[in-house]
Amino acid sequence: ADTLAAVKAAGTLKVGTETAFAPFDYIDAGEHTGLNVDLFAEIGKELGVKIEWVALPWDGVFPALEAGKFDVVAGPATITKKRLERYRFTPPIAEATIAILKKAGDTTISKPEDIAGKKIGVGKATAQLDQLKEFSETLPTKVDVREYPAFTESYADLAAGRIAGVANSLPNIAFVASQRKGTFEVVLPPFGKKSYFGFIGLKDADHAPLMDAIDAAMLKIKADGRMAELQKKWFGASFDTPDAVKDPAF
Amino acid sequence: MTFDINVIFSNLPEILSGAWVTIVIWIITTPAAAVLGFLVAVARRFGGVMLDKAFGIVIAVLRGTPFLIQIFLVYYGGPFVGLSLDPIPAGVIGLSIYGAAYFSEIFRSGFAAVPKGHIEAGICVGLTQGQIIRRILLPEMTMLVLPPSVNMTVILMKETAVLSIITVPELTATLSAIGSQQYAFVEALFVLALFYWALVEITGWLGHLAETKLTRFRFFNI
Amino acid sequence: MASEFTAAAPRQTPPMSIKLFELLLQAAIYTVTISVVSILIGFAIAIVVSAMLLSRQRLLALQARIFISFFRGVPLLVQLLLIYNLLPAIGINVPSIVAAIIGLSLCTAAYQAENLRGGFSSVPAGLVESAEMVGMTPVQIFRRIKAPIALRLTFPALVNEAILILKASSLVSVVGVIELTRMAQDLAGSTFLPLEIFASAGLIYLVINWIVALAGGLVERSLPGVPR
Amino acid sequence: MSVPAITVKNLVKTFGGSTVLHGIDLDIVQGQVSCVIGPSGSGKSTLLRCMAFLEESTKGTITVNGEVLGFAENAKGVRERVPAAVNRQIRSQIGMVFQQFNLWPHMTALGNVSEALKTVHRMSRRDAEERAMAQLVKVGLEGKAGHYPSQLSGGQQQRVAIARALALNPKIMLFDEPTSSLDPELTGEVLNVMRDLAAEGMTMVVVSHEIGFAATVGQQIVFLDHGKVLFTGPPQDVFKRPRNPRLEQFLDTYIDRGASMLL
Amino acid sequence: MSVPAITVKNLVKTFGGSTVLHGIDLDIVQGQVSCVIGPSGSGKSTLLRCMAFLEESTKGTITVNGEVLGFAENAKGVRERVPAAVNRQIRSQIGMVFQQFNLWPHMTALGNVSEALKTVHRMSRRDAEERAMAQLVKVGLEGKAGHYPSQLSGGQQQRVAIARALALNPKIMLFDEPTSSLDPELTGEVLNVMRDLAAEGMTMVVVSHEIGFAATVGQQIVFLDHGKVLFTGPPQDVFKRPRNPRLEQFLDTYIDRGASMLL
Ligand SMILES: Nc1ncnc2c1ncn2[C@@H]1O[C@H](COP(=O)(O)OP(=O)(O)OP(=O)(O)O)[C@@H](O)[C@H]1O
Ligand SMILES: Nc1ncnc2c1ncn2[C@@H]1O[C@H](COP(=O)(O)OP(=O)(O)OP(=O)(O)O)[C@@H](O)[C@H]1O
Ligand SMILES: [Mg+2]
Ligand SMILES: [Mg+2]
Repeated sequence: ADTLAAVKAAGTLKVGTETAFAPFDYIDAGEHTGLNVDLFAEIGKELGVKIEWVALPWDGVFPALEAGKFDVVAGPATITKKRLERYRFTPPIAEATIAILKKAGDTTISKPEDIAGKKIGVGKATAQLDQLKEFSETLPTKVDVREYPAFTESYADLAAGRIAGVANSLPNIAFVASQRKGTFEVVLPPFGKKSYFGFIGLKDADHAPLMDAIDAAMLKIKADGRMAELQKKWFGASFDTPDAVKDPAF
Repeated sequence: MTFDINVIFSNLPEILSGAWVTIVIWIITTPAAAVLGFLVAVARRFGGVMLDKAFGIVIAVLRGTPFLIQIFLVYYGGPFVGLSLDPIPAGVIGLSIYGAAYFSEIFRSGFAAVPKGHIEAGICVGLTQGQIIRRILLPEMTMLVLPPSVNMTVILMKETAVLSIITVPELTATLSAIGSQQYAFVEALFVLALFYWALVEITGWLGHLAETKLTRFRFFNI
Repeated sequence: MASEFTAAAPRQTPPMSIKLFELLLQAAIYTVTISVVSILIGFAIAIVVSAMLLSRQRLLALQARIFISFFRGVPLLVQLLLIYNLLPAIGINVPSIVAAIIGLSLCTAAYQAENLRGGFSSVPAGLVESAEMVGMTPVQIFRRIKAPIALRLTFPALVNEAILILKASSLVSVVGVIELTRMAQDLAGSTFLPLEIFASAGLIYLVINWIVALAGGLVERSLPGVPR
Repeated sequence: MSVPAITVKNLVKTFGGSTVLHGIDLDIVQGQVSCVIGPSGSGKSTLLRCMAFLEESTKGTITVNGEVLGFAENAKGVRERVPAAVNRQIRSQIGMVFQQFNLWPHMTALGNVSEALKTVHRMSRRDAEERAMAQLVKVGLEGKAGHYPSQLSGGQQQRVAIARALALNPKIMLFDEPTSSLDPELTGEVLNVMRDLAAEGMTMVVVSHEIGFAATVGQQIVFLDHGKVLFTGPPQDVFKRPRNPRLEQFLDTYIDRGASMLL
Repeated sequence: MSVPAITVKNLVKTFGGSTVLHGIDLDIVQGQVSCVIGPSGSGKSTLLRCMAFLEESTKGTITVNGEVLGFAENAKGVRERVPAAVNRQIRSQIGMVFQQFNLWPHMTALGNVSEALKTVHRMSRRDAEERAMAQLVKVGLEGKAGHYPSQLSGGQQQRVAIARALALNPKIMLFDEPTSSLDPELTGEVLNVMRDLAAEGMTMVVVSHEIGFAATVGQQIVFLDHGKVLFTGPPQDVFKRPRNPRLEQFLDTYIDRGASMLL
């Protein structure tokens, strides 16, 4: 059946997400907040429906999406070739280009190239891992890449001193650094090929009208400057993102 | 629902290596935990009140907190106090100690179930404490202790998944990586379920075999 | 653009410690409720399943074996996902918390049934015979003779399992219940203070489980002595 | 000799290859005390356990007050299991005191005796305990009602077991060495209790090593050896005119010892 | 009367408030058979168990061949635990047959008897089993060596328990009703075994309800009642001139029954 019709009829769009992905989606002092919340509020206005959030751990999100527990996944996730094979992505909401987080006051790293030969943590099976590896190839001595089940652990190990830095998308680590000022610092500029974050939906025919409608709403939000405003609010800067990513760099 | 069996075949080498790590850790950990737990149970039963109380507290802490949190604190907090272990040794040691806490309780119940008179008979013919434990307590409590021990073995196997948090490349970590790289979560979970189920079945079957072999006698009175 | 990032995102520093701990405690209420209910339901199921396991009727025993094979063999995470995502597909829509309780109860029942089986097999045959001779029905024998003795014999293992389930309840976040562990992960993901937060969560688990273990010890000591 | 309370017909019992009872034929007369004597391992306990269907016989039938217990057997020797409910009904008329007592370790002496009154006879807790207490008084254990079996001496345990069986007022009692752990005084008392019961018409089968006891209380003596009945008859016949050489030999040591008492 | 093998001095034993032994004083003479008689619950088993330090006494001392077992007590009554190794060493001279047998259910009859020979005396499996078998033959159980306790009759279990204790050649034997489950024939045989042992100089303490048995085999009779020793002396004194009214009463029923045997 047509999901868009169903959503309109019910008057609610159900959005699945994981609430441990600051600054996109997280729990701040007990409140569910982040860019996702604000952005979907706008999308809901455009579609004329209310937003209902379903928070699950990332493991549970996709089985539940497939089972129809909700209509779209907020995430967001870096748009990659492999992922596009299975799921459909919305227009980008932010740049996902990678940068380095280091321990505050670490003078041995002042630019991305300084990580050559050092131990750098990164999330296992993430798009950032591929980007880091590619960058490592361009350096005189390779980076000692350490993979973590989640970025949270890599930050912990950075604080513990097992590694010299963490490579992650700039919006994420900028937020980390701002939250733990004395502990972490961001090394600028970002490096590697440009990549983007998008929301995720199902590819099948039933969901096509809904996803098309969401895409249209997001492009409208982007066009009238609301998107840039939100990006400023949550990242401190706005990005220049394409309207669609059909052929990602990774 | 999207279900693409090819995801599994195209990633077979990683899956197999993950499975191998899981099995190796599990096979080292379980006997270590059982033996350690047994020694603790012996110390508590025969080592006087102080030892009993002290171990009681240690066990309460080990049982009382999730293994995930224990290993997270030890591995990521350890370096702050000068304890820096590699992932696999940290995992094996941590999981063995964690399992030992549970095993010790299982053995404690076993010790308590053996009629006092049987131990007294052993004392009277001059068996030492060690001999009484080995020759009387252990065999007599087998029927009672085996099923929960098999349970515990199964639980430890599943707890190995937690070690992914300290970057041990075991099966769950491998599969969830495949899941999130290619967004093939359903397939990954399917393989995971199948693998653990098969291992548990084998364990259960071995447990039954041991039971029939070791408990041919019958309790004729208490 | 780049230089702006370091100064970016001036989120108000959360009113840390107290507020965070409060959130953890609130989540812990879910952990306790779901676990306690599941342990009780699971135990009731386990008694039936263990009786089936030891039944002389092959079919009953086989059914019990299959039950255990599935609910002990398949990871709890997968069981929960199946209950949460597949039951609606066949027309049964269960709220998150019910799915969580169903999953945990069935899983713990499988383990407890095995524990109890060991206990039931260790009840001396003569005690059952003397019960038969005073005319008790099989149900009465089970309730009055076998169960109390088996319970006494297996008690520490049962407490073990109860504590394990309390902790395994962290998995129910996969069906959308924000319990203690999930809350800790969420908070760690926003404050980037994982050590502190996980330590606090660990402490809460410890206190809960300590209470369980203490209560278990009290009950154990109050059970009339079985071994001579 | 009148109606048989229990009829044992061609009873055979084998334990994995070795035959313990070789075709026992026996009538236990209503209202009489029958004593089963015989050497250790001759099959006395097994016979008693078969009579209560605690042991599945290999061949033969047991009839209790005209009803077949355990397995019915037709003329061709084809056996058929009697429904469990019927067995339970028949068994409810039989009480048994076990050689190993088999007291329930998680109940006090009073609990052991009152349990069946509560659960089987559906008596109120109060009534059940009152009746149980009366039984305990009879066996001299009023002071030990609150003790668990593990806190009782051997003889006290045995008396609880006797009280537990008698509390139910069964029509038939099977005693397996009911006085093995009792001192002479108590043995005398138990004997008195049994005499009273006999006078009230209770049918009793008593396995005993104490030949004196058997002779005094029994109206029928059954001598079992190697799983065969070598002699049945009234006590006078056993002691006055022993005709079976094996029985004579068995009793010899006893008479020796009886004599030695007078030294 | 010569050297005492066991000296019991002012032995008191309480179980959670109730006193079971009220200051027992007793000498067990080397090479003699001492029989402990007394009503059920009088504390016979408890006394025996204290002698083997299976039960911790509340007060008083037990001395075995001159060495203090369990707790030493100085003049002021301050008690001090004897080192475990010393206790074990003393205990190795003592063998015990339990009232409830306490056979190990997971070992066959042969296993039960040979176990200590193998593990304690470090005999080879072959030698141990040979010696164990010889003991089993002595108690007439050569045919049951491979049976587990649950497959043995009561009397057979009791004999395995006797064989298990005797296989170790202890200097002192404590028997708790060693013939309670035995028929007269076997009782006679066990009696013979004990006579032989006595002739070889073994010290024995036997708790028995069978007064005839006690009188025949015992050189010293100890009458226990309510946790007190009311009489000690040679059997002739007990039976010929009973002076203690309680003892007289106790024996009365026995003599009644002995007479009844001749009916
Ligand atoms: N653990 C215990 N707790 C409380 N009372 C006990 C305990 N063990 C024994 N008793 C009591 O101590 C007394 C003496 O017991 P003991 O077993 O020594 O008697 P006994 O002389 O051997 O009797 P019997 O001839 O019946 O075996 C009994 O009244 C018994 O109830
Ligand atoms: N489960 C069993 N398996 C094998 N043999 C058994 C089993 N139970 C009993 N027997 C054997 O059957 C025989 C008869 O045993 P039973 O207990 O009937 O003897 P009993 O006449 O009561 O002897 P006692 O006077 O010593 O109690 C014994 O030789 C015993 O070894
Ligand atoms: Mg018998
Ligand atoms: Mg006694």
